[in-house]
Amino acid sequence: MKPRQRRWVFLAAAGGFLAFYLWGLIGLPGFGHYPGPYGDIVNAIAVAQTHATGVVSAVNFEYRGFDTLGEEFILFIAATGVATVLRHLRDEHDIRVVDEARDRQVPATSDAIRMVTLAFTGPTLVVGWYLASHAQTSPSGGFQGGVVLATAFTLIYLAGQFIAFKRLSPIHFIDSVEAVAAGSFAVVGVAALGLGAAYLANVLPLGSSPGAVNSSGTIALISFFVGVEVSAAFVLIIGELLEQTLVIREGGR
Amino acid sequence: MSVFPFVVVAWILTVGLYGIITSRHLVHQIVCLIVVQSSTYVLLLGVGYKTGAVAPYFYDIPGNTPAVDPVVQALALTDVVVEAAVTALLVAFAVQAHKRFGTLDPEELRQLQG
Amino acid sequence: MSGSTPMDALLPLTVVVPLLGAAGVSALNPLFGNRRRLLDAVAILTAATVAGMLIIIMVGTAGGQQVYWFAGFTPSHGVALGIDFAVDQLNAGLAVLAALLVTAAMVFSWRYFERVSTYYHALMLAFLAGMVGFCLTGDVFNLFVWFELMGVAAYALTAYRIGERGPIQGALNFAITNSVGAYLTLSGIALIYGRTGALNMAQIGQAIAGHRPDGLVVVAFALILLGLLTKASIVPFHFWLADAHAVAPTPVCVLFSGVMVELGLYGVARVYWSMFGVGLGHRTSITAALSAFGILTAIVGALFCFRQRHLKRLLAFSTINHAGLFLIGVALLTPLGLTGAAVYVVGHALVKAALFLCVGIVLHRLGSINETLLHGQGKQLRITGVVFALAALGLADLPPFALYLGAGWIGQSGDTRGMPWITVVIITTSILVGAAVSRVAGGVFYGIGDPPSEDPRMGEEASEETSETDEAKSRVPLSMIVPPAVLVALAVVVGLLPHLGPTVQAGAIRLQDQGAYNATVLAGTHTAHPRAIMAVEDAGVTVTDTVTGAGTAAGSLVLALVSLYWRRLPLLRRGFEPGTGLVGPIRRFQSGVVNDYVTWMVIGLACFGGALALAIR
Amino acid sequence: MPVVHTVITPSTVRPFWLMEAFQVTILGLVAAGATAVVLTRNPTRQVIFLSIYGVLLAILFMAFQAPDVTLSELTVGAVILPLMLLLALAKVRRQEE
Repeated sequence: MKPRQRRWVFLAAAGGFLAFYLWGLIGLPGFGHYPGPYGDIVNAIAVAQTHATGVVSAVNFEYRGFDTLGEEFILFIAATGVATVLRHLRDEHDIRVVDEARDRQVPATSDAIRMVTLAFTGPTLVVGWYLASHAQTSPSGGFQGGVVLATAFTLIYLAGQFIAFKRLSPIHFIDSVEAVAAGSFAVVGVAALGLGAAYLANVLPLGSSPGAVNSSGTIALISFFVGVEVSAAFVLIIGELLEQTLVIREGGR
Repeated sequence: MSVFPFVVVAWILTVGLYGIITSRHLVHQIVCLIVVQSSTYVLLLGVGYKTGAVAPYFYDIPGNTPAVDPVVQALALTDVVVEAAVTALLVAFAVQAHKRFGTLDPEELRQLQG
Repeated sequence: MSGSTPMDALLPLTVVVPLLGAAGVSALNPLFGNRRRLLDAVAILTAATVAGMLIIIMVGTAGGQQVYWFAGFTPSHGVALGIDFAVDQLNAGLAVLAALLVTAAMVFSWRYFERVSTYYHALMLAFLAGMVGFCLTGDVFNLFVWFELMGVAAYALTAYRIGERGPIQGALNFAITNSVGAYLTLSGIALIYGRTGALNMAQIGQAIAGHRPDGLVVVAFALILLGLLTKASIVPFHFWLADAHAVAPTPVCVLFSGVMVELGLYGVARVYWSMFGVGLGHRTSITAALSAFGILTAIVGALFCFRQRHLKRLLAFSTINHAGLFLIGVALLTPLGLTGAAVYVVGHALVKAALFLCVGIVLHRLGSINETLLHGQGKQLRITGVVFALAALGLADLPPFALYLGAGWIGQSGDTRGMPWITVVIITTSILVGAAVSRVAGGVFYGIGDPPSEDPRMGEEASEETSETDEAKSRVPLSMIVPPAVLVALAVVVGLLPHLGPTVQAGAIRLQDQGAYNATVLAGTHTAHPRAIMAVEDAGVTVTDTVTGAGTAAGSLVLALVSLYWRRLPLLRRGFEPGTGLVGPIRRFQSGVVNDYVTWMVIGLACFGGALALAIR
Repeated sequence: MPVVHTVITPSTVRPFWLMEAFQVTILGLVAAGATAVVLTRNPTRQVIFLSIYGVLLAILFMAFQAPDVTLSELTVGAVILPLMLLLALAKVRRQEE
């Protein structure tokens, strides 16, 4: 189809689609009228059952923990896929990383920016760590924490320290860390099996009172592994993409 | 108000699809796919919203306070991860496509046909 | 927390073991990096272990459905709090098929790839985990999660050979179309959640049964189906398939054609019978709408297949043809139709996998995939030729390969639902597809007749197809020829199994009984099902089926010979070649531009939705 | 666009009225933002718009009482995704030089 033609064909079909979709959407109970029962029941029982005051984390890491296992592996496999697709072929040469950093076309990072971004790295790490380790209490969790941790590593790059970034994140090592973290999540579930409980059952002590940092058993543990996995995955993905901007000469087509 | 959020959902989805089919740049197309997916977050969270209810965190509020549905929020979180994963992979494809084809225009990628 | 028996513990492990395998090989990449054989062995062993566990589970489900609640959250008062696996014979069987094909593909890869990192193995194992999870889950959002894991692994595997242009474009088209489909599926899931407040399929089914179906239910059904039909490559959502198959590494193609596409159709069946069947009603309209898509798919796939010169594309279009036939079997909404589809899927997977592996051997030895160039070149590949020819005949429904049973049962079921012309569609499209594949068998491996005319555009594309391996071996390694031979033999074994019909039909009856599914999942009560009553007493294999199957195969052979000897036939119109008229449309529709593909998806969705809306108001 | 009507039920008294007005406003902004992102054809500018769109979505999720998703959307939608896309664009530009 030619672009113009396609646009008109699409607009006609999309009109039909939009009408159809809206026909379904107006059948919803109306905004603000969540009908339940799933969410209401979880809200009612989660705190007592799991000792986690953040019910979203309780759902993510316990009631629907198996979804999260799949989700972590989606991210893990995406990172593996990125590494696969961006791997270097024999006919591609990259000039040494050391040369590269000097050769970059961006204007040299000013000392002020360098100072500011490096100064931000520490707090970012702290925030990320806090988020990843407080899934059970407040609106946070391994995923958000992991992303923030990965951002901290990226700040090091923004400060113009690509070499430091490289040194902190050698691909194979990060890949291993990511795999170990993702695997540990799966192993937590297997441990429950070994104790005769169901897969991913919360077999750890739930802690004294809801809301404490050491409460909620496996929720906190899984959240921690997710945090490590997510931050490693993003560091890997961004590292691979960064490295691409450095590959100068390609062979082949 | 009762259907307005859902009309917005349908609009975001359709606009995103329009962007995909008219796109002449792979990065643009990937961004349009992100827009398509963002309609699902709004739909999920819109479906689980309760007027006047609080966020499902019972750290400093009594357990019987009406709270919005935590399940859709967990689903939306999963959805965000899926988005990040798929986008990462697509960006890698786009980088590789530019290396091999020298262009990012989907209309110009004509290796496969028939 | 429910107590669990060792048997129960196997259920989660079928997904967790391949996931741990994927994580394990990546975590130990310094160890595996230089020890290829160790890596291969671990991957093969993992896949085989999963296959073994699934076979035990499948045998265990003969007495009834197995339900497993993750984290021990059994439902109370009909409300599911957690995620469940609900396993019956059919979905366990499909998972077994997936695990067996992954094992075969990994064995084939033993000598096929010369340099692979741990990435390939991690991707394949995660792909397996996604497929098994998709088969077994009883939760609709969990279905989406495994669907995405399967998708992400499949996109990356398609682009595996990054040194060429084709794989990148194929992966892009694959990823973008399937992601659009997946997000629409997710929208449908969110819609139905907004109505029922449930994600468990049984609970959703119970919630919407007993009400008149309204817009929301119909739209949710259509949207959820869209992603599944895209994966199942149903016209007009099928365009990605030929592109992805043409470029993916051969062992990966085996999985794409053998199970991934079929999983999409399983998803359609699961979503219909566990969630929407009772609530939607209007069986006749749904049969009409879905079988219309199925027939269109079967015809388009068969015609495009016959015209192809690119071997992998030819097989890909043959898969599209079969996906259409399977959809017809599901769309009939009868136990016999579903039985036929299930047996057809198994037979097709084994035979098609063997065909792809043989093409892989051809590519490995002869360095080309262009039928015209390869004409007569494959004579030295004796065993490969025999395996390929047998598989081609099997694909053309020759008894005793299992496929003829599936075709026959779908046809019979069509008769009982007043659609006798379904048999006609099955026979004609099977003859076309069988003829195309037999033509390759006769031409490439035995040099019969003349080389088919060159298709310039396809020649150009195929010429870029370099060998996927480093050096051509002087002879075909055992690890490459044994898997296809075993798979073809298995297709015969399945076709000769006693009681195959009644057993599979018992599974089909169970899968289609929504009330019993709900009771088992939500309340843990088991329903005794009648043993299958086949249309005919003697295990369901009729003389008609056998004769029809043999006739189809004979028809394919005749048509193949005609097309090979076309230029020597005394015909009135010289210079005319069968199928030449198709080149234009193929080129126009299969444009390779993803923008077009997404446009077709929206058109298809608007048509499907419109048809459903008119039928169910 | 259909008529926007506010449902006044016993549960939606005063304070939620304000909340609803806020939600409608931000929903409108999100719809406009999505349109702007799609219609911006210059990829670099589009990525900036995507980042802004991510922030708008995050605010919307806050208004929907989903602080968890807000955090994720902020970190992923407004930071990580634009960063990945910008890196890809940088790579492409280097190649074209």
